[in-house]
Amino acid sequence: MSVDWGSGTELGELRARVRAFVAGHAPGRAARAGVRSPENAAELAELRHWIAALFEAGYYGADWPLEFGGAAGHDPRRDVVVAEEIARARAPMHLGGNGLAASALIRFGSDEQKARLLPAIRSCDDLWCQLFSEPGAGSDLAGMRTRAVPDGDGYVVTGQKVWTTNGHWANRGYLLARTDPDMPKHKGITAFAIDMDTPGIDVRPLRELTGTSDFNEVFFDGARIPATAVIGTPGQGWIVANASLAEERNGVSAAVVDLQLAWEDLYALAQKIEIEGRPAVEQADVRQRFGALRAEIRACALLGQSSFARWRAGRERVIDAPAGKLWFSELNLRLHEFAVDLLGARGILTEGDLDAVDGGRWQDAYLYARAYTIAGGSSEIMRNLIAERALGLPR
Amino acid sequence: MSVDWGSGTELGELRARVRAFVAGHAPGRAARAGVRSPENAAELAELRHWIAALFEAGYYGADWPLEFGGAAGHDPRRDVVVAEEIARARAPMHLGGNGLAASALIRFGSDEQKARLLPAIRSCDDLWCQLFSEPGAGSDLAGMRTRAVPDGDGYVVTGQKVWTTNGHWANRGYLLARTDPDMPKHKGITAFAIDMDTPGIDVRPLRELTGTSDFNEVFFDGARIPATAVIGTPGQGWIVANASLAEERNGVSAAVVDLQLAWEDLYALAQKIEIEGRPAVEQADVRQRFGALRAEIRACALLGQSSFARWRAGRERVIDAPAGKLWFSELNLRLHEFAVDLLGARGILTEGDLDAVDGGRWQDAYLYARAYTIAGGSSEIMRNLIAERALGLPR
Amino acid sequence: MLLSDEQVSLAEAARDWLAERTDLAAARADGAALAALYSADDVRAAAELGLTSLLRPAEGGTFADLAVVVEELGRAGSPLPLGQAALVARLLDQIGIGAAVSDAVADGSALAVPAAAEPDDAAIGGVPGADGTLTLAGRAAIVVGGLGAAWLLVSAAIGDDRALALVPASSAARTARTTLDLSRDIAAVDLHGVTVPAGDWTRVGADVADTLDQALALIHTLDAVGAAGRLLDMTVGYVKEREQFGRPIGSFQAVKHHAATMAVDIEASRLCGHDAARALDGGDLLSAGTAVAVAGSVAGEGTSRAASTALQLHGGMGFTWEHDLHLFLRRIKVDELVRGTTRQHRERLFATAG
Amino acid sequence: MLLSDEQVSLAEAARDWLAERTDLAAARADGAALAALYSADDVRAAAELGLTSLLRPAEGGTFADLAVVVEELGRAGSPLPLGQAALVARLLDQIGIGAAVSDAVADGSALAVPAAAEPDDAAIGGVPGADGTLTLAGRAAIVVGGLGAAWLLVSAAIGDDRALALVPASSAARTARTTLDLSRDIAAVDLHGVTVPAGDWTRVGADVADTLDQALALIHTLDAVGAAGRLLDMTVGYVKEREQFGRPIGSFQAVKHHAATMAVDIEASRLCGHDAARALDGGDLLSAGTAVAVAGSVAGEGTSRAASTALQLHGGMGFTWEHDLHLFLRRIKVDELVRGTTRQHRERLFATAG
Repeated sequence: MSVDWGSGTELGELRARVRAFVAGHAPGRAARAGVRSPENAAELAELRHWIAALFEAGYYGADWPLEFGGAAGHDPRRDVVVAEEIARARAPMHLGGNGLAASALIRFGSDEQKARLLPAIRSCDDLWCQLFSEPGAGSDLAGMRTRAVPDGDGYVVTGQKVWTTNGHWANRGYLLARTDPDMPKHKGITAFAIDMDTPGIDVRPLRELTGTSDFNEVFFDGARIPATAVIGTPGQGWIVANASLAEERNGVSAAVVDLQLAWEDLYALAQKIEIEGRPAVEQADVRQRFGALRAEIRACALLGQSSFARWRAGRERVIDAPAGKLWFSELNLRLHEFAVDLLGARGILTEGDLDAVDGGRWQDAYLYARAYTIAGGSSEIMRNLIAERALGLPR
Repeated sequence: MSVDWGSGTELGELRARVRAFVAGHAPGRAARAGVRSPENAAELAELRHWIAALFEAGYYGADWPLEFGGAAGHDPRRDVVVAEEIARARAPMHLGGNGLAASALIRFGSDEQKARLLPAIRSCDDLWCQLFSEPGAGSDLAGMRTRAVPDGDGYVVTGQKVWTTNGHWANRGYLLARTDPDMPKHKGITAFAIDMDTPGIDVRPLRELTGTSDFNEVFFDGARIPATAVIGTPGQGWIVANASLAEERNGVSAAVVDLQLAWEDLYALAQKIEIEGRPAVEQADVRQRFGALRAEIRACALLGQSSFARWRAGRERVIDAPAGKLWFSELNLRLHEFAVDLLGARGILTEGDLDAVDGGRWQDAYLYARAYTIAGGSSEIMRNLIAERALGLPR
Repeated sequence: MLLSDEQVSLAEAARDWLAERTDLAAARADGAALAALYSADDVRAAAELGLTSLLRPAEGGTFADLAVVVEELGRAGSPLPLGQAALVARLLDQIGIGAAVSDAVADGSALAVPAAAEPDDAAIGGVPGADGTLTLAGRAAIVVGGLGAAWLLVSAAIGDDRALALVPASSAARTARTTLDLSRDIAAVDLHGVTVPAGDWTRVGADVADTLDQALALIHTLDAVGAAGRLLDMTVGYVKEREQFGRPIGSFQAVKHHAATMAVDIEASRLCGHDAARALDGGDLLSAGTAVAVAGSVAGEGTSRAASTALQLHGGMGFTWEHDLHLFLRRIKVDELVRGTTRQHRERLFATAG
Repeated sequence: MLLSDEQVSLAEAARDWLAERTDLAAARADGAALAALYSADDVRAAAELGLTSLLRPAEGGTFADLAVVVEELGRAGSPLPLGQAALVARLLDQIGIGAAVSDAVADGSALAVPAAAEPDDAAIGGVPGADGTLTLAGRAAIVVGGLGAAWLLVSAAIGDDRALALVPASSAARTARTTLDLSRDIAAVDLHGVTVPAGDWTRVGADVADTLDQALALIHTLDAVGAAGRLLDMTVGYVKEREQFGRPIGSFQAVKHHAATMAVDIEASRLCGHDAARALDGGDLLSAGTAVAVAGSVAGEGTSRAASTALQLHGGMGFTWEHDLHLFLRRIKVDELVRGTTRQHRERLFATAG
């Protein structure tokens, strides 16, 4: 297979070095779709080691302040190359919670917080989980109900979070909670860096429809946290969270690489299987679907690159991020629906069945695909955003 | 071609007789999509003659009161057979305005109105146009703004109607206008049977995007109409109009026949054309589309038949009519988009070009197809209706 | 073409009974044993309601009646292969073998299901012996109800001829399948070397063999229609309750339109499914084959789309293992792919249009 | 990959100029004569703006610049075949024939457009004579700008070789086409028996012939992107103003979502189109061929879908002849079908993936 997907960024020499590094150091990644947690302590240790090595080698954290190990004159395109090459090797990515927390601390944290918390992110001794989503709020982040009530020299937290990746492994939490219930909507929310072993925090694994368990529900029942846990200032949580979320840019190019790999694997599979007694690849409808998907994957890459280039040039538009998210998530769903359908009756067999094609990965990805159209702002929210804020349609 | 589309209704003997009658009497119908007006006086005369013959033979008007020529114990399924056979022969259908007016007069008209107006509908000496739609209202019929102000022994009408089929040929009009501006929305609307040569009525042809001109705008500038023009009672217009609109049931089965004919013609065409040097019908994507469309046409027929059967049994549901309308209009659009695309580069040639395939009928139908998803309640309105009134979702 | 009052009653009775008997939590249990899905008692009770003898000629049973019941099985997410069993009872009566098994199915003391190769696979072969036996070779890759059934009615090919053979399920090598579907018993059945005594098999006309294929395909279509109907109800209920931005999400127009599209897809699928059942009753196999393919095409796309929309509208809630939603979504996908895919149905509709 | 400041200025200049010069009412006139669509003066003025010499190597012109202009031509619904003309000027310079014609195109005293068979049609054949002439046979079924052009650059096949031949348009039998597109001059050009003198034609490498094919395909893609962008603007404007049920229809969520989908489709199509233009500038014809097919596939579907949505959202208003909407919808459909259909682009993307 040698599909020319077009060159993402052109830092060729760096790309070659990263590729060699990944080949030499990365642990394998299970052929499962989406954000998946380590399944056991051994996997977790391997992962910590790998992430720390990436920081050590300067592939991660180069955009950090110099005193915490960043590089002078860092070019953000290097981060894209790193993310793409890790994805291309099917190696594990940076932990989402750690990346998000680091970005919030660097931009809004106190000197004390930075000194205390950033080194352990570099070494991956700390594992962070993100505590944003709530069962009652979903795509309506402003409707958040978890409260952190000021009490003496600290806060008492009560409420519930959900969809907490790595919650059961994490020792640190990046929490959003409402500190002032009288302020409307997204005002009155504060960001915190908390210890997950604080009494009153209960982490319960949540199983997804795929059967795997990568997320958690986190219950706060009067958990007392110190005032020093506040990131930024009280009431600034919405700004802190949005700024760190907006920095999740490298994810797009990695996600595109995942799509490319899936397309290539499916194309290889289509060479082998038959439909109505003829090779699948001789059927015009199959060829058309592959051709269309190849084009759509390339378009996805271009949406990501354009958005990235606009951001670097200070010309980012409201449409950029939601358009990329919509395009990726719906394309990913279409691709995996096609994969399952392509297999015909064999398409029903899943992991564990002796005859399951490719160990059931296509079925797993098909089921998981809807996560992307729901999480991180559903497709409906993305379309609202584009219509109201990019096209100016009335609310 | 002999596709088994399933038998619509089983009145076989009647079907054979109607088929022979249509073959013997019907004028040809131009291969144009949709509701089309006679193009000249000769065509109009031919049409009047044909409609009158259908009444004379008892194929139309059998559901009318006995004293106006109706048949005792009329079975509505006969109307379906008649409509299907006329469509199958590609002969002109009953004039929509005449059918609608007759239905309103029979249910709500005074004895005087019936005696005066119904015979001329049978003989087709009168031509009616429907004056419901307004440029400002569209799918929001309740937002109607044309006013009929009580004035002495009559009303003075001011306002504008649009999408008036046959407006330029019609001598009678079936008008809805607001007689009481203080009543909310659909209350305060009254139905009228008016003379189109009343001073103050100006009919201007409206050209559609297809380039043909079958509709009109009708301007009322202080047109004075008598109180005897009211159908039913003042303020009852909404009920009158809805009752007569609901009787447009036979249209569905005729529309399905149109789809079947289009599918069969396109299938025949696909036998002749090549794609990439091979017969189009050997391409699996083409086969798949034809197969899917055949199924969807059959589903359309079943939606219509089920709705009809429910109506006869007094078990009609809110979902029935909008589901059929949605399914038909979107399927019709898909079919004709497919037709144009199937032709490749030749698909751009239209009526008048020597190389245009089938005289450009596919392009004409492709352009016209959006009329069905807009007129008579847009697809958006149909979905609102289903969601709110059939599924009970909150407004 | 509307359901008769009797059919409406039948549907309601089946729905009530299934709602009480179906334990969806069992489907979620890890390595759910078949025993957890249903019991011999469930089968007997279903038989008492007449659900396994619905198609027997002597009972005046029709595919139109069966359609009503199968839709309810899908709606309930039931593990019981009652449509398949009723079909076997009918075919046994029709071809005059296995009277005792047919009676056993009808009284609920045993289950029997058809075992046939998937449409794209090689047919199961049969070699007649001099002593009147039939020796089978080949495999039915996907047999719904295959583990729980005591008997299999095998659809086999003897050269160009077709045959049906009744074999004790224990004589075949059965393997539990791991599939998307968590709510049904699905097995692979290997019939290599199984010898069927004289009297337990017979050559059949293409009409009988086709009826088996078409009825099996239709059972999956109608099952999906029922399952999709359940998802619509769940979705409508959810979007009425769930609030975002201070309003029930069911009041947002885009949500309404998605729900309306689901309702229309399901209604069209249901009508095509019931039409195909009536066509099977009509006995003209060409018409029936077309009607079954129409139903498979319309419902294959329509019910899967409805399931996908249901998941989207449930948001994160529907993404959890504990929510029933995915059980129906999975089941619908399996219904779409087995006994004829949407693609195969469409190919048939094209190929038979000439 | 963002537009440079110069490109943004170029786009704005072209947009302003085209808005002033383009008379969409003329497109609606019955039996609109070509003369009504544009004048020699329009061509001269376009040349003065540099729009016909954009691609000449000596000017440092790039396909990336051309992309910006072609998008504006589509947005304006302009009848001027400036992309085609600029392409001819570039190719003439590159292959070293017709210098005078190239200059004439660049200074706006004449128009020249490519004449090539549609991808699925038989190629135009050329037979070299002993005296250095080339005699043509065959037909270009669809030549955009064919009636208004003074010169045609014919893409011909000499056996397995490719050639380009410059012929006076008057020497070919040209017929005005009646097409969906009302805003452009489209002709059928019959070249049977046309003899091209030595010096006015030359054999070319596959690279040159492919560049012509790919650039022509891309011009239509970018034209459709511009036209769809115009439809988006029209639609957004309309749904903000138009009220139903007492609210602007643009406040209804389903309308918003349709408009958002249009915007995303158009943005993706635009990015793919500009990427393909850069790939053509890059000079690697394999990469360029893929990028052009990517753009054709994404924009072919995306712009037609956007046009269809625009019409739906305009309701009855967009259904009238007098509204500009259908002019763009028609033009987009023509852009989708000529010089490679969406289907052909996808086949190419599949076939070249190996």
